[in-house]
Amino acid sequence: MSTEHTPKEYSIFQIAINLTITCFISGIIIAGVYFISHPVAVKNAAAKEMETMQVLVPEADKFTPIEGEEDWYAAEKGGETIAYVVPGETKGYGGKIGMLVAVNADGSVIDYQILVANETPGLGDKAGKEPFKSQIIGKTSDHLVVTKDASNKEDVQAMTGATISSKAVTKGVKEAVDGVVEYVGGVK
Amino acid sequence: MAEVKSNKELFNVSVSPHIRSKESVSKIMWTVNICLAPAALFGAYYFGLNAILILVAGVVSAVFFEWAVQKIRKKPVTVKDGSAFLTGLLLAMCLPPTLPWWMTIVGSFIAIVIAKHAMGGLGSNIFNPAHIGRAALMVSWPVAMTTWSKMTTAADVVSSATPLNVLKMQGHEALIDTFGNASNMYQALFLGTRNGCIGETCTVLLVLGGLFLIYKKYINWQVPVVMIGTVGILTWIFGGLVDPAGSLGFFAGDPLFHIMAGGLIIGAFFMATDMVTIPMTIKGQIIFAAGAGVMTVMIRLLGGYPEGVCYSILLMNCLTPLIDRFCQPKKFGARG
Amino acid sequence: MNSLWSEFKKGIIAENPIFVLALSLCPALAVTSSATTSLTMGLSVMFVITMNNCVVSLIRNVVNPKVRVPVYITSIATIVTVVQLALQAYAPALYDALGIYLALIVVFAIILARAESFASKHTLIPSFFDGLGMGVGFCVALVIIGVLRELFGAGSIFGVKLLGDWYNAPLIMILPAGGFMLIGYLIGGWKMLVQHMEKKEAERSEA
Amino acid sequence: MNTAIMVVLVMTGVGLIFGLILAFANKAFAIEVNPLIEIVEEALPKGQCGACGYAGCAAYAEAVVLDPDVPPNLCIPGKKPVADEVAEITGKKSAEVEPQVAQIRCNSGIAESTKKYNYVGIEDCIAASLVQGGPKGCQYGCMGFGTCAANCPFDALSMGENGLPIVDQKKCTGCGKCASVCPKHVIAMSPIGEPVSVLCNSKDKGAAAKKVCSVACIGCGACKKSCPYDAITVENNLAVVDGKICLEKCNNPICLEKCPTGAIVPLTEDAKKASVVIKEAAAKAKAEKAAQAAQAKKEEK
Amino acid sequence: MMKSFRGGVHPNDSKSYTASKPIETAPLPDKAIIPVRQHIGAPCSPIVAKGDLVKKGQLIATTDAFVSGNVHASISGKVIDVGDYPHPVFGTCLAIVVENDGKDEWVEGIPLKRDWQDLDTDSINKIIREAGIVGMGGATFPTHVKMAVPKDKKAEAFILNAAECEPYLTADHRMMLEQSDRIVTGVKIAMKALGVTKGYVGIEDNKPDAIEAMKKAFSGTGVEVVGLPTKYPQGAEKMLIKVLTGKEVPSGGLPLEVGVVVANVGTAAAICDAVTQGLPLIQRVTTISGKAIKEPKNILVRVGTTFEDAINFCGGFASTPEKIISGGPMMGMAEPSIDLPIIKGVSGILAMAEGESNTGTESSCIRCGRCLNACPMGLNPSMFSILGERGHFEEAVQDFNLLDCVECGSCVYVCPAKRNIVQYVKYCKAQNAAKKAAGK
Amino acid sequence: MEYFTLFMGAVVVNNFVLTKFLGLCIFFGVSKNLSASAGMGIAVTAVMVMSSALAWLIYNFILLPFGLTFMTTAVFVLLIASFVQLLEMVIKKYSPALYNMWGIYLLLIATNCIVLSIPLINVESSYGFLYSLVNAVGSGLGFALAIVLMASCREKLRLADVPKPLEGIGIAFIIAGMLALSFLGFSGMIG
Ligand SMILES: Cc1cc2nc3c(=O)[nH]c(=O)nc-3n(C[C@H](O)[C@H](O)[C@H](O)COP(=O)(O)O)c2cc1C
Ligand SMILES: Cc1cc2nc3c(=O)[nH]c(=O)nc-3n(C[C@H](O)[C@H](O)[C@H](O)COP(=O)(O)O)c2cc1C
Ligand SMILES: Cc1cc2nc3c(=O)[nH]c(=O)nc-3n(C[C@H](O)[C@H](O)[C@H](O)COP(=O)(O)O)c2cc1C
Ligand SMILES: Cc1cc2nc3c(=O)[nH]c(=O)nc-3n(C[C@H](O)[C@H](O)[C@H](O)CO)c2cc1C
Ligand code: SF4
Ligand code: SF4
Ligand code: SF4
Ligand code: SF4
Ligand code: FES
Repeated sequence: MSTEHTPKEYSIFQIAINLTITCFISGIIIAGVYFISHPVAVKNAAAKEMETMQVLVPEADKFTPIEGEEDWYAAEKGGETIAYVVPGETKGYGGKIGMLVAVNADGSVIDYQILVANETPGLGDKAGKEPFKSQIIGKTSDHLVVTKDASNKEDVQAMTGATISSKAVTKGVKEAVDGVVEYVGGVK
Repeated sequence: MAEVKSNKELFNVSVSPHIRSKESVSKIMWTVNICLAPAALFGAYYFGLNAILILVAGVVSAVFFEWAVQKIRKKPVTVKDGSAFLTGLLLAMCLPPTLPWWMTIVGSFIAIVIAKHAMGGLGSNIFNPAHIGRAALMVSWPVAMTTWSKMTTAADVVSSATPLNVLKMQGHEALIDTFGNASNMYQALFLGTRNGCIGETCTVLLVLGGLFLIYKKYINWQVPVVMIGTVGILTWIFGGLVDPAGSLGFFAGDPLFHIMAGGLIIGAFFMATDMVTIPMTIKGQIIFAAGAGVMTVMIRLLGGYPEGVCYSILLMNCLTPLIDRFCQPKKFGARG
Repeated sequence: MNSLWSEFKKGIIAENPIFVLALSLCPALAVTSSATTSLTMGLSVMFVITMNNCVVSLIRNVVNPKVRVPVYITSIATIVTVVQLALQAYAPALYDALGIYLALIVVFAIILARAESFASKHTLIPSFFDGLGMGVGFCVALVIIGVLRELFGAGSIFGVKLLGDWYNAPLIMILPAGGFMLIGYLIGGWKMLVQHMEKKEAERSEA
Repeated sequence: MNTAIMVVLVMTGVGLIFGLILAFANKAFAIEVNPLIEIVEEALPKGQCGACGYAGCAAYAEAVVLDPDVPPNLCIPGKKPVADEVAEITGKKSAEVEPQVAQIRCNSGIAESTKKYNYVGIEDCIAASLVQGGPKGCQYGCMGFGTCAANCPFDALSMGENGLPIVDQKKCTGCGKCASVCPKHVIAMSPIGEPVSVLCNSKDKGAAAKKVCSVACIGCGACKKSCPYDAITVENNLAVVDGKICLEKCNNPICLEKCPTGAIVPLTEDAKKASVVIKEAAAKAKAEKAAQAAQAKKEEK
Repeated sequence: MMKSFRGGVHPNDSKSYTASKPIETAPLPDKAIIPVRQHIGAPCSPIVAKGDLVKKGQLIATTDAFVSGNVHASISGKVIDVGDYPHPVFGTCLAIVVENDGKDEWVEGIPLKRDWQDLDTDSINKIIREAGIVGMGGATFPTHVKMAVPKDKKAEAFILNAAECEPYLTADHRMMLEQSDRIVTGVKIAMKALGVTKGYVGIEDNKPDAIEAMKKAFSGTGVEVVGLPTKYPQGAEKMLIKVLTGKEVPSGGLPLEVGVVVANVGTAAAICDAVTQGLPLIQRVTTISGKAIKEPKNILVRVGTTFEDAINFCGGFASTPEKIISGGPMMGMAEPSIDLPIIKGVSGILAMAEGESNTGTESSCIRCGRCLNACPMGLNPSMFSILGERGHFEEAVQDFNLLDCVECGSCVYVCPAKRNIVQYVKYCKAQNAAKKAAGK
Repeated sequence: MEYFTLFMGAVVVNNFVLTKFLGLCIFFGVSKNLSASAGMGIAVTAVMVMSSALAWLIYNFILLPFGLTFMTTAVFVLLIASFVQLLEMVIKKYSPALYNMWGIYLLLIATNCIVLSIPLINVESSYGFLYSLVNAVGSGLGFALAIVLMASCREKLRLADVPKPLEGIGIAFIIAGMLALSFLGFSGMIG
């Protein structure tokens, strides 16, 4: 929709250079902003992760990355490892659910937090909240199974209308717990 | 307009033909209402007070919304033709008997105002209004829509889930257990003494109503036969494969159960036959019914919901304009 | 001055990018299940569109028509990337909430459309107001949708609980289906509003 | 720092590569299109009314750009500004476009006309006209089912209480769509501001016309005789006013007073006023004459 | 069981009013209004002027156009006017008005005696043309045109259309009972002219006496008399051909494409009169019926007699009629008055009492598909009404074969929403024709 | 089987238009008539597959190794815009008939969410090359399905007495809502 009425002729070079210059300038701008913002972003992200872990394991005073296992942390209190914070991932009703799970050395769940999820608000997203959460806390791998039988008090009761999310979250936590148990060497 | 009152001295002049059959839209609609009535009354009796409340709320609100929309749009009010009554009735019949009555009203608002009149009113809607209403309630309040009361009238069918739900979650054996034995189960399904939506349980009354409609030629027999047949055959073949208690192999399904459970009978006789939302030619209707049958089975066996009739009909409704396009009647004297 | 005001105003009501022009509809559904994300997205787009209009109106005479579209898109992409980087660094929570749609601002048709149909023909000042108006219109539309969906679907606005526990929120409002239908009716309502205003305008000019 | 340099490098590289590809493609795949078409289309009012004689605005845009014989002023709704713009874009000369509005050449509402039969059927003029010519007594008159109003792309017509369409002169662009759909050809396009017109379409002989309609033009020619500027012609038992002549010359519409049935009607405020004056004068003259006659009689006695 | 055609409807046939009434001859009118156009095709021009004296059977209007039908005086007397008069089909039409002189004299030369066996095809066709014979089944298509088989086509069979599927009408029925000789001779002549040996007579099985009579009359002629299932529009020629021969006339084609010529009972009788006695077509049998008629009758009436005269002969009105129809109730035209002349194609006049004819109030189509199932032409009538309502007539023509519609009215009859489909069809056809004309 | 699940999931269960709100501009803009929308569906699929392939290569061989992932958006959009423009020129030159059919939509594709988001999702989820392509084909066909259904519904409603203010885009949204409601029937079926 250019306003000139007669099309002009341009050489290949003219056209190409036009876009190149634009991109060059764009690159400079992006690079500049990146240069300033990137360190901040990295710092914030790290701080946030620490914060999350602190919430999960409030007693801990330090979190140290565990070597060999990506994104695993050992929660330490006074230099002693009291728990492990490990990432978990499963597939729920609305797709991927990512979470952080804090596991005791004895293989019981301390707490967990859902970081990324696309579960239905009001239904599946209750899996990260009470009262569902308190069902999971304290359980060990054996009892991290979802049941719909109301009389079964041992296992995890499915949330009404959101069995899929219940199962998914429970499975994610269970896998994290199993991982920790294996890492620690089968401590029971 | 220039229309002066018709003048007795002058003759009426219109284009031929000058005689018409006695069928009318309201006659058809009210007949369908009457054919549904026995099953609805049974539901009211069997499920008790709240069910009655839902039925009344559904019908009254549907009629009211239709009246209100037509008043607001300054169109001739046609609530007397019974189509809104029918939509309200069908909607209510497809709701669980424990639902709070006001949710029914929300459902009929969506059915009448959004699904029917936003698209231009009777005859223009693409989707089955009652099913849109039900599907909307289903996503809005999934918990309320899938909560079933414990039955009080018949002592031995105490269960808080619908048979299909039990089948999906616990398997066929558990299902039969809830009824005691297999013949008890079929009897309950046939007579309607089981858990389920208000109007969908009583197979025998629904079939009788449907047969009357077929006799009156208000619906084509092919539609319910093909839809029910497809579901029967497919569940027979594949039904055993997905039992939660472990695969039972091919041809191990329970077609009779699948046919009478859930909303298939009411769906096949009364909702897959809603002429407004299905293809016009017989050929198209058979495609529609077969497709709806396949979808029903897919949803029941593979999907997240225990019951699939409502969604299968809606999904086929989406395809109806396309089917209509490709299934025009064969014209007389077409070459080749 | 008057004409600048009208450049600004048209984008808000008479040529509202969402309700009237029906451009950039994806975010209108995807990020509007809460009022907060709607507002953030609205402001981001407002920033991008205004900035881009300015940039385009400045460079319009040196851009070769053969590569006009790629050049404009580069400009948009740069601005969006800057926003992305900034949000990631300074408001990570919002960055997460907007998800992939933040990146998709690049392709929101309304931005390129304004660049092509307005900024590339006008000078800086009108382009700025055009962009701002369109951006505000976009933002207003998003916030309206977001507020309604959050209010009905969760009983709150901007996360503040307004309706009490008695309110049994219908989930449909925050799901695709309800979003589509709500916007459908809002578009209808907007049309009536625009017509009403035009009538008023006509009456006024007559009087 | 490294990353930053890479950013610039990659961006520039990408720009260079795509730039080169596009530039090269531009040469290799160049074809001629006339960019003017789009520009012209942009300038048209997009009523898609077809008044230009083409299948819509885009079709006219294409024709006017590509065909040197197509004049730039065919868009009637656009009036002069659009014609000028199109002319400028295409480099053609823009002739004057005559501003026109629709005029309903039948003044016979429900009260003034007779009915042939009770029509039962589709409320549409074209459909009704297929049924024994339509229910109106006069076979030339407006049937009042409003097909013209329903087809006006600019919403300028509405149906009045008496069953005749009313033209909103402000909205009417003169596109002529209504005239083309009216099965009775009752609507004519006439110059804006025409002071008087014969609002009748009947080609029936006087007596026949009079029988079915109380405001019919009976073709008596009284108006024609009275008009000092020869603006009126009578053909097929129907008087037709040439509005342009009246507009230019006449400010004393004497014809109004001469019509025995009132088929000739003042349209503008001025004409209405003038008509009142004329009528009053005529009445006065008549009264005077009568008085004189009475006087004379008296005197005779 | 007879093969049937797809679709069709079963309206109440209402034939009992007149089925058992023998044909009565109506008195001559005081003046006959004879329109110059009583057929499909070119109008004739008058060849007499006001004041001329004419005799019965005298040619008074003619034309050179091939597709047309000569017009003859139906009574003897004086031409008192040549001018525009109301017409049952065209609204108004140029007509020649003859004042009866009461003598009822034939013009010179007729009746004559002629042995049809001696005549060849061309001379038979010439006689038919001169006699002004047009189809009396209602369509009034000039019969000589139909009989003229083009070189590249060959007729294989002749079909006598005696279905009379329209409710109320019994004229053909009575003719078959009372005038079988004329019909048989007419059919034989037509078959000779066409050079065919195969003939069929198709009669709906609600007229067993007529089937009986025809079987008797046609015995030994090689003409097969077939009782057909009673179903409207059994008498539509394409349906009739399909049922009798199993062949489908292609869309847009003429019966001759499947080697068939169809003619109505009245047409056959007229051919007989013309060929054996030289009589032109000046009278016809028609049914006057309907609840508002005092004494419904089948009458033999001269062309040009007004509806009013014919009705008066049947005792006048029993009650104020709501609607006057020329032809049957399914395809006939509603008329605004009874000051209309009976023309060659008027097979019946119906006066409908209040409530007898019922058109209902139109509401929106509910897509019930009844019209699709009723349409004998295999069309989708609901789309005609919907597209017509929105003005998309081109789409109706191109995508939905609107032009194949024969306007039989079956779809309208069954429609529960009382859609005026036939009117929409006419509307679309008219618009389409106008558009085509404008395009040329 | 994995590919099949991914494919079916993208076509119906997680239909991008009806559950993820992507590509709505074309979905509403070009669904007024059936043939145009079918053409558009094919065009989108084609562009999506080709640009997915290119984008995957660029990402995995340039951006990822050099740690430039934050520039993905900018590079991809430039890639798509140029690619689409190139395609437009080629088609215009060699098949004017094809160009007349969907040339006008090509520019729309360049600024369409779905075309950009599929490559983005592919690389973000670290899909392999073939997996990315299957995802692109599935998503494209899902888009085509949705737009064809939409167009057939809108063609039907063109003849209906839809309330004036809702005519056009408004009613299209309402239909889309109902389509989305119907497609919920597939939920939980795959993945
Ligand atoms: C709109 C909608 C959203 C849903 N969201 C979820 C969800 O987030 N998580 C979930 O487990 N189930 C969800 N469901 C329900 C499942 O599809 C399925 O019905 C349920 O998991 C069955 O479990 P129940 O036995 O607890 O009812 C949703 C259903 C609908 C209609
Ligand atoms: C729907 C329809 C019904 C018809 N019914 C009859 C009928 O009952 N009897 C009849 O003679 N012709 C009927 N016709 C006319 C025939 O199609 C055909 O024109 C006629 O048989 C030809 O003979 P004719 O030219 O001698 O009239 C009908 C036509 C149509 C379209
Ligand atoms: C323009 C035209 C040409 C016709 N030509 C022939 C013809 O050559 N031979 C023939 O047998 N019938 C011919 N017909 C007659 C039709 O086939 C048919 O008999 C007539 O239209 C009346 O049929 P109906 O009463 O069923 O409508 C012609 C009809 C029309 C309108
Ligand atoms: C046989 C038959 C079945 C019907 N089924 C339904 C139905 O399932 N849901 C509904 O809302 N209306 C139904 N109707 C009523 C009517 O068609 C409905 O209100 C329209 O869909 C509204 O336009 C039915 C009508 C008939 C005659
Ligand atoms: S005579 Fe003239 S004014 Fe009267 S109805 Fe006919 S056209 Fe109209
Ligand atoms: S002017 Fe013509 S189209 Fe308009 S209402 Fe009168 S007859 Fe109908
Ligand atoms: S009138 Fe036309 S569309 Fe209707 S049934 Fe008869 S042939 Fe078919
Ligand atoms: S019979 Fe009437 S209501 Fe039924 S589909 Fe046909 S037109 Fe529509
Ligand atoms: S905003 Fe997503 S396609 Fe336009």
